[in-house]
Formats: sequence, structure tokens, C-alpha cells
Amino acid sequence: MIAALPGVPLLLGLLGLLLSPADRAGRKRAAALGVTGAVLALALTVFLLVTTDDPEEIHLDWVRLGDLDVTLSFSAGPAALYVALAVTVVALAVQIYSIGYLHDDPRYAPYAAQISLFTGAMLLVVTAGDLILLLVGWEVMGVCSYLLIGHDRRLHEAPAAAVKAFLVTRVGDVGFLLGIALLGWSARSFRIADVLASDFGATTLTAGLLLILAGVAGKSAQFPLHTWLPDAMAGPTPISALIHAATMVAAGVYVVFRLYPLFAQSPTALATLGVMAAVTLLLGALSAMAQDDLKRVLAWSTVSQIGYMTGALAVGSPAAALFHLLTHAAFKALLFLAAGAVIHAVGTNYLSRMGGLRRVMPATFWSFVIGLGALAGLPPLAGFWSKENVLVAAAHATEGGEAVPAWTAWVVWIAALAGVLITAWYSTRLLLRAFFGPSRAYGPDGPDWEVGFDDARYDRPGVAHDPPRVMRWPVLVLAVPAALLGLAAFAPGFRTALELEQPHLDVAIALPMLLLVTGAGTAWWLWRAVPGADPVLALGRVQPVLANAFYLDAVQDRAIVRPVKALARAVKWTDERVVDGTVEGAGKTATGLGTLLSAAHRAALPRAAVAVLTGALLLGVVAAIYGASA
Amino acid sequence: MTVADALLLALGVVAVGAAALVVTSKHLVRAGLYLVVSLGAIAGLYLVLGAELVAWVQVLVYVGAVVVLLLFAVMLTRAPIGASDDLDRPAWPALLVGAGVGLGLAVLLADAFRWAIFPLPEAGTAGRMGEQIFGSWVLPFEVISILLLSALVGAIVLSRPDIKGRGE
Amino acid sequence: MIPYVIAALLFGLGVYGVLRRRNAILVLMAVELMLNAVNLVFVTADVTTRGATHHAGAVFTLFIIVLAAAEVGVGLAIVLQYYRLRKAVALDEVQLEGVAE
Amino acid sequence: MNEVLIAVLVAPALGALVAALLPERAGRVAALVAAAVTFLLTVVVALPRGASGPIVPWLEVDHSWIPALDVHFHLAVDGVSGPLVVLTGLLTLLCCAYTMWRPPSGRTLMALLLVLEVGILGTFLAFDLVLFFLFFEITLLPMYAVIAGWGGPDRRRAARKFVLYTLFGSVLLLLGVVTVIVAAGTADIYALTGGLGLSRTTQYAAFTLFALAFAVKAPLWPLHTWLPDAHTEAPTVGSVLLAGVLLKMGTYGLIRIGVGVTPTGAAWAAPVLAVLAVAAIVIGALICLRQTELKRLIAYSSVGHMGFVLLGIATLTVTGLQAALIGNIAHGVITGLLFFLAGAVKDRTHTGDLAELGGLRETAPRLAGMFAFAAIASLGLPGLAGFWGEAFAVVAAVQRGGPLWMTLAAVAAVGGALTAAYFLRLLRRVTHGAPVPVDALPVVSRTEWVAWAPLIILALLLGLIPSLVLIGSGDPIGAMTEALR
Amino acid sequence: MTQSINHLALLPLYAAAGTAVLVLIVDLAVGRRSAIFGTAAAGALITALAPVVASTDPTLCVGANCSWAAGPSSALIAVLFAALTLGVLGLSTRVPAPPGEFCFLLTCSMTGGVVIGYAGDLVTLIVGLETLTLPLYVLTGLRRTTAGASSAVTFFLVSVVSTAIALLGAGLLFAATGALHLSALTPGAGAMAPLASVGVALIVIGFAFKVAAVPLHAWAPATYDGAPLPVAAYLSTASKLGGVVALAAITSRLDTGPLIAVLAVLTMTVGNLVALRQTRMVRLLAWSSVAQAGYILAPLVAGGSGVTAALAYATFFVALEFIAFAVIVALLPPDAHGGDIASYRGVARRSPWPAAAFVLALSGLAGLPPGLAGLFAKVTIIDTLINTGWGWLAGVVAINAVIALAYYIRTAAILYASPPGIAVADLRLPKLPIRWPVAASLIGAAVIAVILGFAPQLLFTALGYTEFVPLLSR
Repeated sequence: MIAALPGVPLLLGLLGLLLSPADRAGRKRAAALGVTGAVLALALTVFLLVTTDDPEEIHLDWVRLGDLDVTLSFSAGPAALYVALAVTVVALAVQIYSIGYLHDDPRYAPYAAQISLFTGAMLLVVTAGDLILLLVGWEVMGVCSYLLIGHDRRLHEAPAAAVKAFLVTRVGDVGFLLGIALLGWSARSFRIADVLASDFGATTLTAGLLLILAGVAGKSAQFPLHTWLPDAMAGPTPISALIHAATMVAAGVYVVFRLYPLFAQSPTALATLGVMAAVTLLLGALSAMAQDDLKRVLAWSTVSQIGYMTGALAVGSPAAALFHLLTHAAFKALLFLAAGAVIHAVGTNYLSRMGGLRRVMPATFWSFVIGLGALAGLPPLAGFWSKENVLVAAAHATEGGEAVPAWTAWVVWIAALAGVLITAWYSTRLLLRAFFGPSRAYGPDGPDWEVGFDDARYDRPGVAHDPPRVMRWPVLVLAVPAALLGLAAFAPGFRTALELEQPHLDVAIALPMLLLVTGAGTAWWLWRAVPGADPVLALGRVQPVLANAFYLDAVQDRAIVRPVKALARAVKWTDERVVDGTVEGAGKTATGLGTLLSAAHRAALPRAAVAVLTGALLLGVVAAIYGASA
Repeated sequence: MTVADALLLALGVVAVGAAALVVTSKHLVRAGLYLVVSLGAIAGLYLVLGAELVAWVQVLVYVGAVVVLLLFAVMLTRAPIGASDDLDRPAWPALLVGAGVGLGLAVLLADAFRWAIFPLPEAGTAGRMGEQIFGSWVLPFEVISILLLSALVGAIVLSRPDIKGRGE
Repeated sequence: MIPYVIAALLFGLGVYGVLRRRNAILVLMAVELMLNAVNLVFVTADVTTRGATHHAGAVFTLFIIVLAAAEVGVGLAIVLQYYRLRKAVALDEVQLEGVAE
Repeated sequence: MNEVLIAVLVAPALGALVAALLPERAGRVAALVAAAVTFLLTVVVALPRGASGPIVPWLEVDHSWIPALDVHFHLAVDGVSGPLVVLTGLLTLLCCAYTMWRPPSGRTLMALLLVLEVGILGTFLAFDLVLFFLFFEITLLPMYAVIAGWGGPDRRRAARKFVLYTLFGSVLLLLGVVTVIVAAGTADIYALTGGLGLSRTTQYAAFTLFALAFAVKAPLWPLHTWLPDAHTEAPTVGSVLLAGVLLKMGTYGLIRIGVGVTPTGAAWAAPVLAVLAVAAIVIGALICLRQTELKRLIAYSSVGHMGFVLLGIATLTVTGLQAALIGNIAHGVITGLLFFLAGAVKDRTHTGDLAELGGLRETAPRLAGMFAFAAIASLGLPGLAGFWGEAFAVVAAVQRGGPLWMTLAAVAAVGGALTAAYFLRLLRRVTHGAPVPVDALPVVSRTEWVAWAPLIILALLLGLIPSLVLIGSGDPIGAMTEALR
Repeated sequence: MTQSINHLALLPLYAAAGTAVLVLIVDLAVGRRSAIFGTAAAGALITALAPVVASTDPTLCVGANCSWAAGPSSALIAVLFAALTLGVLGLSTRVPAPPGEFCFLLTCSMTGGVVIGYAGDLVTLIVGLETLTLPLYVLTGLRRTTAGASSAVTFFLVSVVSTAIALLGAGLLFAATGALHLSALTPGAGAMAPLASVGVALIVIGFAFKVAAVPLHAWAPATYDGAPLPVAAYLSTASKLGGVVALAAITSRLDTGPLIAVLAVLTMTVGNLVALRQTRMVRLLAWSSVAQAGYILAPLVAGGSGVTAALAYATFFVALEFIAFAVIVALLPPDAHGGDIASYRGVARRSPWPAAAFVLALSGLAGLPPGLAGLFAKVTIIDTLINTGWGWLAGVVAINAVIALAYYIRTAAILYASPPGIAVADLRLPKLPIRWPVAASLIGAAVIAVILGFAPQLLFTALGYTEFVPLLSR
């Protein structure tokens, strides 16, 4: 039963890939397959959630290499099922939404199939009971992400972004694979249950966990492997919603959650995770402040929000992390889908070309209000509750006594608080720039529609309006959990599933609330002070630094990409000139010797006689000496 | 030094001296004649060494036949009778190798045999030699007859330009 | 021992002649010197060694003489044929490589 | 039943003979039939059977052939060679089918492919050292003929380089084989497995020779330079067979003979081998990053993949060797597919220059899709065939422990990331980007489907059910490495 | 002290010599070309059968030493000589010579070869060798062209000089030890040791000339190129075999390892390297046969235990080399001689079967399948070398095999290449009829080569080598 959860979408995805991409009927079939896959997965998840009380587990032998068993193990506790629920809901929403969003894309069929594949892979990660199996899902997700980012053929930066996304995560996966190898070998099994139960040496454990963290950092866009995520926004917006906001990027968090008993034994790993989380949290938030591209603002905010989740893990509260994961999935998917509607309507990603959309797109506007509110942590929206949980856990950990060192908890806590302030600021800025004030769609030279910035569209947009039904409904449906999921913390079933504590509102919420209001207020004040100007200009010379995300892309380019390319050039040269040169040289030498020798034979007979007799003489002398010595 | 030794030495000097002239003479015909002298001296050596039959065969076959053949060849190739300057090519490789071979062999043999005195054996008369050949060496004798026959036929085939192959 | 040294010197002179001479017939003469040197070695060896068979060296010598005669016969025929075709008996012109047909 | 082993060699040989004698059209049909029959026979041969002991083969025939050289006509199949045998049968069949409807001179080409098949199958089945060497050599000239007769513009040079370089390898093999035979007094591989009766020095010397010989064939950096030239110039089917199974003779030999017969030597040389293997992975990947020719790039990727296989072998653990086995098969399937596709791309665009290719996913979406699939399979995506060999080579290196092996594992894993880098660069150049005009054949023809579909299915199937390959290999490999424990 | 003669044992000699004499008589009495060739061929056939039925007892003995002593391989050698003669007769349909004399000389040479195989003393050996060689001077000079005459002169002079060297060696050995019978050969003792070893060395050098070993090889390419093709075929097979047998007779009894090793290394390396640069077909084969001589010499370093391998290799080699020459004869237009390798371009399309035979021959010479015979030949010598502790020499052989393949494969590929500017498919070459004796020889040789390839044990059994004996492990 559990195996079918990832199995069904994977199978339907594979089937979908076989469809002919071009024709009209194929399009319908592709849409049907995609939606069916998502619906089936959702139904299965709900069914499992409703019927099972105990975690269901399956173990099948898969393959045995030497004395290492790899098993087909699935296990899904309630927590996993809730994550699966989030995944399937968002996936269904995105599948439906995409039908409208890509209505004139000739390559829709593989796109839909790839979403199905992705869904299956993500569900595989969620339900896997074996590290190798988990790795399978993990990497298939990566590939789907790659394929979908590079989907838009007219966007010249899309292929590069796709490659970058895959490669950066792949670098992390080097560590992930090594970590799995180390842990699996030390435990003599790759089954997660066995790995969790086995007794590692401290060094092995820390090394293995740190290696796994590298993979987590890659997949979940944590510093320093976060650079791919903003670029990945080159993909179609529904993809950004599904993969690069709601699900895949959270997979890292989920893996740490899954292996948390091990992390709890290793303060070093937790401290590393904590520092990583704090840096990522602030880095993402600060970078989000200065972006002009709507999707990039959301992307950086994703980076920052995942920092909250990892921070929660670091300070010893996996439950808070998971809770935030779920709420974030809801509100960020909502935001992206709504952003897609905006982009679909105005034909540009740039905030500087929007403005005043509140009047023409009311539904979208209210979706945005809910989503941004949840993002900023405005009570009683979902984000408030989950973020509150994280802050409480961090504050609690600063008192010491937990697995994590107290200083790490302090770092996380302070960063999280600062994050609240900044998040409120950029959320407000986004809302104001896009939906309030006058419309800036018309530049001095008339409509400013730029080919290449509206992904998935092949005709010019008309007047901005709310999206068609097939796109509107998913947005509206997602608005519900984005608003209300936080209240689920009061539902006992849900709480026990996540092992969440009873939410209690006390004075501790005052500080974040204050910061929230300060942030939002400042943004509003700046916007009001100079009408039409971007509030971020107030930052002065810091603004380009933030807009370029502290130039970490350039650093990565200089420190890694270029050296690797130079190395490749040198290696290729060596291979051609030195290695192959030796081979070719050996051939040339033989030929040259042959020429030389045959030239020596181009002589008259007497030379031959001389050679014969000289040879005889020399050999005779040698023989005489040899004979004398023998 | 016995009489035999003295004879050997004297004949040896003649043989070597004549041989030296064979390979250095500028006259083709004279070289042939020096060869006769050298071969004759060698025949003398055979006599001293007790190989009577060999000595006579030497005189008959070599002096009588081979040298005559050679001289005929000289004439047939219309070689100049007088001195000619184009008989030789640069000397140093030949000198080097020739001297090396000669002296090397001399040293080798001299080192092996020193001044050991050997009694001269009973003379190898024709009768004894015949006994030997037909007693111990029948097989090579038979084979060499084939060899001679083929040499004969071969020489004829080559020398008669009127015998032409049909394939040509 | 004296005959051995004589034979050695004769052989050396023969070698010298083979290498020095340009005229094919003179080269043949030098070869004859070499063969005679060999003969001398055999005959002398009859004296200095006591082999399993008496006079074996002398017998071998006889064979060599016949052999030499046969070879000279054929050899001269070859040289003469060469002379007929090339009008020369200089061996320098006998090329080992790259003979044009 | 054991006679099937002989039949599996006789069928392609007869097929080649008949194809060579018949006229063009009938010859092709005969060759195709022979290839199909052979494939069925290989399946029969390689069906896993219960064996009565760890190193008792599934099937075996043994006849004395040349007593003077102690050569026996000894064929056998077990879990190590079985999958390779089937792969050989399959790829040859696919290549023959692919050639069937492609003029000109298809008959001769198919006959040569069948002869190649005889050599390759023989190599995998031979259980006598001299016989192994003999079959090893059989492949040389047909492959030369395939490259030199049907290859690209610079085919002669490439073919010559291929044949001379690999002959260099195989004469070293001969030296090694003879060294072992002389020292042990037998050429029977089963009797020799475990290195019994061979002194330490003999094993060192013999393994050095074996390793060099198989390293040329596999090929292992820095003995690989014949491979890119050969692949670049070879016709599609030539490349497929070359990459698909011919290279496997090297790695199979290293396992069966290098590790099996001279385990002490293998243990002695393992670190060197492993370092070179990892160097091959990284260097192959780096060169691919700068490569501008499609088939050349795939050829260099083979260097990297075979590096993983050799790393697996060098660990000398059962895990590593099994990883090498499945890596072998996976590489055969995936790279075979890649070469088929690269050939198809070159057929349609008439260029292999990456700078001149692009936009294939718009001009030929099916082809582009399959190309992407093959590339992704080749970069070792979990769930596809390529994953197991690469990942478990790394796992096996980790298993060996110690700073050296840990470093090697890490570097190899980084090499895996680089592999992804160049394949994505390749896809970006070929399928993405601005489209270039293609020939009138943008659709995938039926012949091509027939040739490709089995490989695509296998790439997926082996990824999902790796036991297909590994099921019978544990015991024989365990027996080989017994001496090391 | 008359020797007792076992005539049954001498049967091969009688058959061979009788053939020669009979040919001469038929030439005189009948004179028809077909009759002469028929007689010669029948005689050669009988000679080939004679060793099989002949008694193997030694005869013509002096005490324990015999002049006619059948060794384990004598019969095989005699058969080989007779078979090669038969084959060459088949190829000689266009030889520019009077048929009677041609056949007579060839059969005389065969007689020499038969004698070598059975020779029990140095005198017989050398006389036999000369009987093998001397008719060849004449046969080489049969083409009345400058090249033919030049090659005859070259062959003759170098041969005479090397005979002189060999004879001197025999003389020195005799002086040192007093032995002329092979079975009585001993290394010299005491002060005689250097003398004896120089003697042996000189004999080896003199014989090495026959196999065209470097540095005594220079005659070979010029001579092969100048001689009529069938004679060249004979020179490179039978004459070479004679040299090998003679060498084996010496090296199996006296230690000449280092000397042979030097010769072998020089021969194979120089031969192969020079062959790389040849552009004429016959010269290429000539140089390749020089190189092959190196491989044949190599196992002789091991003394007696290497003889079988050397003879086995020589047998495989002569079969393959004969095929190569036979193909050239078959493919040649009537008036050409050898010709440039380039002129063979695309020949396979015109004559697929001879071309296939050529590939068989060249691949065998290179030691690769489908020339299985050549492969086993290489395996045999490497086996022997390693088995007797000459591993490094085996290495040299191996490296040389690689160099050699470069030119073999280039040559074989030419046959299948299309001429410049013409697609292979459009190539139309005139059909050339192949005369039936040539075809018969070619087919016979090819069949033998294939049989030897699949069942090399037949040959090993004939050489008395029935079981592999590892020497090192003991």
C-alpha cells in the first residue's frame, strides 16, 4: 500500500513520457495522466492517514552486494503521511494550474509527465525506509527539477539555470552519497531502522552526519550551496511553486527529521546545522529585500524560511521544523501560484513594471495578502504558529541542557528574530510595489512586454485580469491551508502525529510581534515617503550588495567554476599532448627508426659484405670472451 | 726448431706473401698468378703436414682448374691486362676488418696451441684416404655428387644465352 | 702452430680482399684464399688432434675443395651473366635496395 | 545441456560464414537470423541455475585440445560471466538489426559483427587461459575491419591505432598467461582460481602483466588514448559493440584472471590500480568538460565509467567486484544506447561538432528525449542502471577504510559530480539552445526503435532490479576473494 | 671398416636424389614441359611420403656416431621440403627458364634439404646445406634482367662468404675438439674453450645467413625482389627452413644462448622496423620474413628444449609465407613482378578468395586470428621462452609482434581499400584467370594452414611433443 504511494505517480509519469509531445490529443491525455496521478496519490495519502494508526512498514529484499543488503523498505508514520499530504495537495494544485498556465506550450506533455515523476520521487523520499531507496527518490527529484527548470525553450538563461541547479545540488550529493555509504557500511545495513538503531563511533557518526548535511544543504538551498535556487526561478512558475518552494527544497529538512535520532547524538553536527541555518536565514532574508524580480523575492524568502526549519532542527525541535515545513508548503505554493497569475497577466516578472494590480486582480491580491501574511508570521495565519514554535524552541535551547550547544541556540534565536523583522519588511514591500500605487506597466515607449520574461506564453497578454478558472481555483484552494493550517496545532491528532507541543501564547510572542510591526511599518513608511520609488533605495549603497546576494555567485564562479574549467583545459592538453603524445610518439619513433634503417640498407653490395664480416668479427670476439670466461 | 718447422715457416711466408699480393695487386692477371703461387705454397704445407692426397688434389683442382677458370673469366669480361686503378675501394674498413679477423684468429689459435709439439702423423696417401672416404664418409660423398651435378647444369643454364625460358 | 697462424693470416687477407676489391673476379679470388685458410686449419687439425676418425680433417678438406670448385664454377657463370647484362663487373653497382625494373 | 555452450559459439560463426557466402540480401537475413538464434542461446546459457558449490559453474564443457601447450577447449558459464554473455548476444542482435536495413555492404558488416561476437562470447566463456587469450585476440581484426571499412574520414589512422594499441595489451596478456601456466603447470582457470600454487613473485609479475593488458582494453587511464579516436571514427554499430561489450573483456578479464588467478598480486597492486581508476574518473570527466565532438565525448565518458568499474575491482571486496559487474553491464547498455543515439544525431545533422548542434528537442523531440534519458542514465541517476556500479564502487572504497581509500572514495564521488557536469553541458549543447536544421528524418524510424527500445527498457529495468545481473555472482566472487581474507 | 648401410632408412634421400636424376632424364628423353613438371611433382610427392614409411634407424655409422640419423623431427622436415618443392612447382607456371633445368635444380635443392634433416655430422650438414643453396644461385639468376643478375650476384657472394665463415667455424671447432659428428660435439675444455666457442659462434653466424638473420640479412630483400616469384617463395620458405634445421642441429648440442639471443633480437627488430617503410610487395614480405627469422631463432636460445618450438614456428611460418607468395603469384598480371603495394588496392573485390587467403596468411604471420596457425606459433615460442627462463626475450618478441602488425594490417587493408576517387562499389576490375596449378598450390597450402590452425597438435605430435612440461616450477 505504501509502495503504491510513490509508485503510482512514478508509473504514470513514465507512461506520460512516452506520449507524443506534439499533437493536441496527446496534450489532453497528458493532462489526464498528470491529474490522475496526483489525485490517486492524494487519495491514497488520505486513505492511509485515515485508516492507519501505526506506522506501516514494508521490507523486501532488493539486492545484495557482498555483505551489504539493500532493501526495498517503506515506512510511513503519521508525520510522513502529513508531509505526503502536503506534497500531493500541492502537486494536484500545480497539475491543474499548469493546464491553464501552459495552455499554448507545445511541450506540455513531457512537462506534465515530469511533474508526475517528481511527485512520485518526492513521495519516495518521504516514505523510503532504506537510505538507498531514499537516495533514488532524492536524485530523481533532482533530475526532474533540472528538466523542468530548463523547460522553457525561449528563455536563454533557463538551460544554464537548470544545469546550475542540478550541479550545485549534485555537489552536495557527493557528500550525501558518501555519508550514506559511511553510515550504511558502519551499520552493515542501509535500512533506516537499522541505521537508527546501530551504535556508531563518535567520529564515524559525526563524519557521516556532516556529509549528509552537505547533501541537505545542496537540496534545501542552504548556505553555501544555496546559489542555485534563485536562478532556478527561470523555470515555469508552477514548477517554482511545487519543486522550488513547497516540496523538494524541504526534502533536506525531512531527511534530517528522519535521521534525527542520530543528529541528537552529535552536537557537532547540530552546531554546524545551526550555524548554517542562521547564516542562510539572514542571507536569504536580506537578499530578498532588494530583488526586483517577483519570483526572486519569493525564492530568497524560501531560502530564508528553510533556514527557519533547519534552525528548528538544530535547536532540537524537529516537530517545529516539520510544522513549519507544512505551513510553508501551503503558503509558499499559494504565493507562487498567485505570482504566476500576476506574471501571466502582466507579462513581466519585474516589480518595477507592476503596481496598482489590486483593482484589476482582486482575487489574486487577496491570495497574496494571505500568503505574505503567513510568510511574515501574522497571526492567526499559518506561518505565525509554526514560526512561533521555532522561536520558542530556540529560546528554550538557549537555556542549555539540550543536545545542541547553547551558543548555537543563541545564534539561531537571534537570527530568527532578525529574520522576522526583515521578512515583514520585504513582504510589505512586495505587496505595496505590486498591488498598490499607480500602474507602471506602460513605460515611455508604450507597453513594455518583453519576450522571454513571461515563461510559458507565446502570445501577448491583454489587459491584466484575474486568471482563468483552471488557474484560479488551485490558488483559492491553497489559500485555505495557508490561512488556517496553523490552527491545526490545536488538533490533537495532528499534534501527536508531529509530536508537537500544545501551542501556548504568552509574553514570548511580544518580541516577534514588535519586530513584525516594525518591519512592516518601516516598509510602508518608506513607500509612502517617496511615492513611486522602491523602498529598498533607502538602503543606499548596501542595496546592490543585497540585490546580488552578497556576490556569492561571483565568488562561486571565481573559486570553483573557473578553476575547474582551467583544470579541465590543462588536463585535456596534457591528455592530448603528453599521454597521447607518448603513444603517437612511440609510433612515430618506430616509423622513424624504420626510415633510418631502410635508408641504411639503400646501399651497394659491398656495404653488405662489410656488415656481414664486421658482424661476424664482433660476434666472434664476443664468443671468444664468453668461451674463455665459461 | 725442426726441419719441418723451418719448411712450414718458409712455405707459410711464401703463401702469405703471395696472398697479400693477390689482394693488393693492381694487375688483374697478375693477381691470378699470385694466387697460383699462394695456393702452391699451401699445397706444400699440406705435404709437410702429411696430407699427401690433399696436396695433389689442391694442385690439380685449384691450380689446374679453378685458377684457369678465373683467368678465363678475366678474359671473358674483357678486363684490362695491364695495371688498372679502379680495382679497389677505400681501404680503411677492409683493413680494419681484415686485420681484425686475421690477427684475432692468429691470437686465438696461438693462444690455444702455444708451442706444443705434435708428432707428424703417417702420411695420408691416396689409399688411406680412399679407405676413409668410402669407409666413414659415404653420405656426404653421395650428396656432393648431386651438388656437382647441379653446379654443372646450373652453370650451363646461366652461361648459354640461347636457352630462354618459355615464360618470358 | 705455425700453420694455424698462417691460416689465420690467410683468412684475414681473404677478408681484406673481399672487402677491398671492386672487381667481382678478384673478390672470388679472395674468397678462395679464405677457403684455403680453412683447409689449412683442417689439415693442421688432423695433426694436432686425435679425433674419433683418422684423417677426418683431410677428408673434410677434400670436400671443401670440391665445394669450392663447384661454387667457383657457378659463381663465375653468374658473374659472367651479370657482365653480359651490365657490361661491368664492379660490385659497387649492385644495389641492395630500390632497384628499378 | 552443456553442449549449448558450444552451440552459442558455433551459431554466430556459422552465421558469419553463411552471410559471407550468400548474396547481399539473403546474407543479411542469414546474419540476422544467426544473431537472433545466438541471442536466444545466450539467454539459455545464462539462465541462473543452482550450482552444487560456490565455484562450480552452471554449465561446462572441457575437451583436451592441444596437449603440447596444455590447451583445453574448456568453456563454462557462471554468475560472473552470464550477464555479460547475454549482453553480448543482445547488443550484437540489436546492431545486426540496425544494420539490416541500412545500405551499403550490410552483409559484410553483419558477418564481421558476428565474428566479433564469437570472440567476445568466447572470451567470456573460456575457462582455459590460452583459450581466453585466443578469443581475446579474435576480436582484434574484425573490429579493425569494422572501423577501417565503415568508419569516418580519419578511419584508417584510428583503426590502426586501435588495433596496435590493443594488440600491445594482448601480447602482455599472452606473456602473463604463459607465466602463470609455466609456473602452475595448468591453464585451467577453475583450478587456478584463488592463486593456489603460485609463488608471490610469480603473482606479482603475472598480475602486473594482466593488469597492463586489461588496462589497455578496459581502458584505464593513462592507457586509454586509442579509445576516443576509435569511437570517433567507428560506425555506429562499431561504437556500440566496442563500448558495449568489447571494453568489458578488459574488466571481465581483470576480475576473472587478474583477481581470480593472481589474488596476491592483485592485493599488492590494488592501491595503484585504484588511484589510476580514480584518476581516470576525474580526468575523463574533466576532458569531457572541454570536449567538442559528440562521439569523442561519449568515448571519454567511457573512460570515466570504466574508472568506476576498475575502482570497484581494485577494492577487492565482494561488494566492489559486484559493483564492477553491474557497472559493466550498465555501461554496456547505456553507452551502447548513447552511441546509437549519437549516431542517429550525426546521421541527421551531418556533424558531431557540439558547436554546430543545438535545439534538438524542438526539431526532433523524441530523439532528444531519448538522448536526455541516456545521458541521465549515464550520469548515474539512482533508479537507472548506471547508479549501482558507481555508487557501490564508492561504497566499497569506503568499506576498505583508511585514509587512502576514503580519499579515493571522496574523489571518485566528486568525479561523479563532474560526470553530471559534462553530461548536462552536452545536453545543453545538443538538445537545448537554438535549433539547427536537420535532415528529412526527424522522426525515429522503426529500425531505430527496434534497436533502441530494448536498451532503454534494460537501462530502467536494471536500475530497478539489479539482481538480474547480480543474482549468481556472489558465490564465485566470494571464492575468488577467499584468498584475500 | 666399411659402413653398413640401411637402405630403408635412406629412402627419403633416394627418393629425392632419384627425382632429380629422373627429371634430367625425362628432360632429355621426352622434353615436354608437362612431362617434366609432372615427373618433378610426382617425385616430390613420393619424397614427401618416403620419410613416413622409411625406417628411423640411424645408419652409416662410425662407432656410435652416425652420418644419417633420424631425429624426432627429421621426417617432418623432409616432408616439409618435399611439400614446399611441390608447391613451388605449382607456382612455377610462368618461370622464365627451361623447364627441365628448372625442375632439376629445384629437386636438387630439395635433396639438400632432405639431407639436412637427417644429417648426423658436420660434413654432411654443410654439404647438404650447400646442395640446398647452390642451385638457388642459378634459379635466382634465371630472370635475365639486371635486377635478376644483381640479385644472383648478391646472393652468391654473401652466401659464399658466409659459407667460408661457417667452414672456418667448423675448422676451429674441429681443431679444438676433434669432433665432426653432431652427436660427438662437446664444448672445448681448458685452453681450447675459447677456440671452440669461437668455432661454434662462427658456425652459427654462417648458418644464420641462410635464415637471413641480421646482420647477415642484407641479401634477402634484394634477392627475393630480383628472383622469379616462385623462387623467391622457395628462398623464403625452404631455404630458410634449411637454415633453421642446421642451426638447430648445432644449438641443441652446444650452448649458444647469448649469441642466438643477440641475433634474434637484432633480426626481429631490424626486420620489422625496416618492413614498416617498404612500398613494394615482395620486399615487404622479404623484410617480414627477416623479422620472422628472428622469432624462429628466439627459442633456440634455450638449446635443446627450444628446438621443437623453433621447428614448430618454422613450420607454421613456411605454410603462411607460402600462402602469401602464392597469392601474389595468383593475383599478378602476367608481366608484372611483385609490384608496388599500392597497385593491390581494391584487389579483394576482383579476387575475393585469394584476398581472403592473403588475409589469412598475413594475420597468421602477425600472430592473430583468423591466422590461428600463426597465433599458436607465437604462443609456442613464448611458452618455450618463458618456460626456459628467457622471459625478457619473450617480451621483445611480444613488442615486435605489435610493430609487425602495423605493416601487415596496412598491407592487408590495401586489398580491401578503394582506389582514390572511386567508391568500392563502383570498382570494376578485370577478372584474372588463375592457372590451376597455382590455385591447387594455394588451396593446398591454405587448407594445411587452416588445419594446423585448428589442430596444431598434429604438428606437435609429429615433432614428438605430446605433453606440456613445465620446467620452471621444478
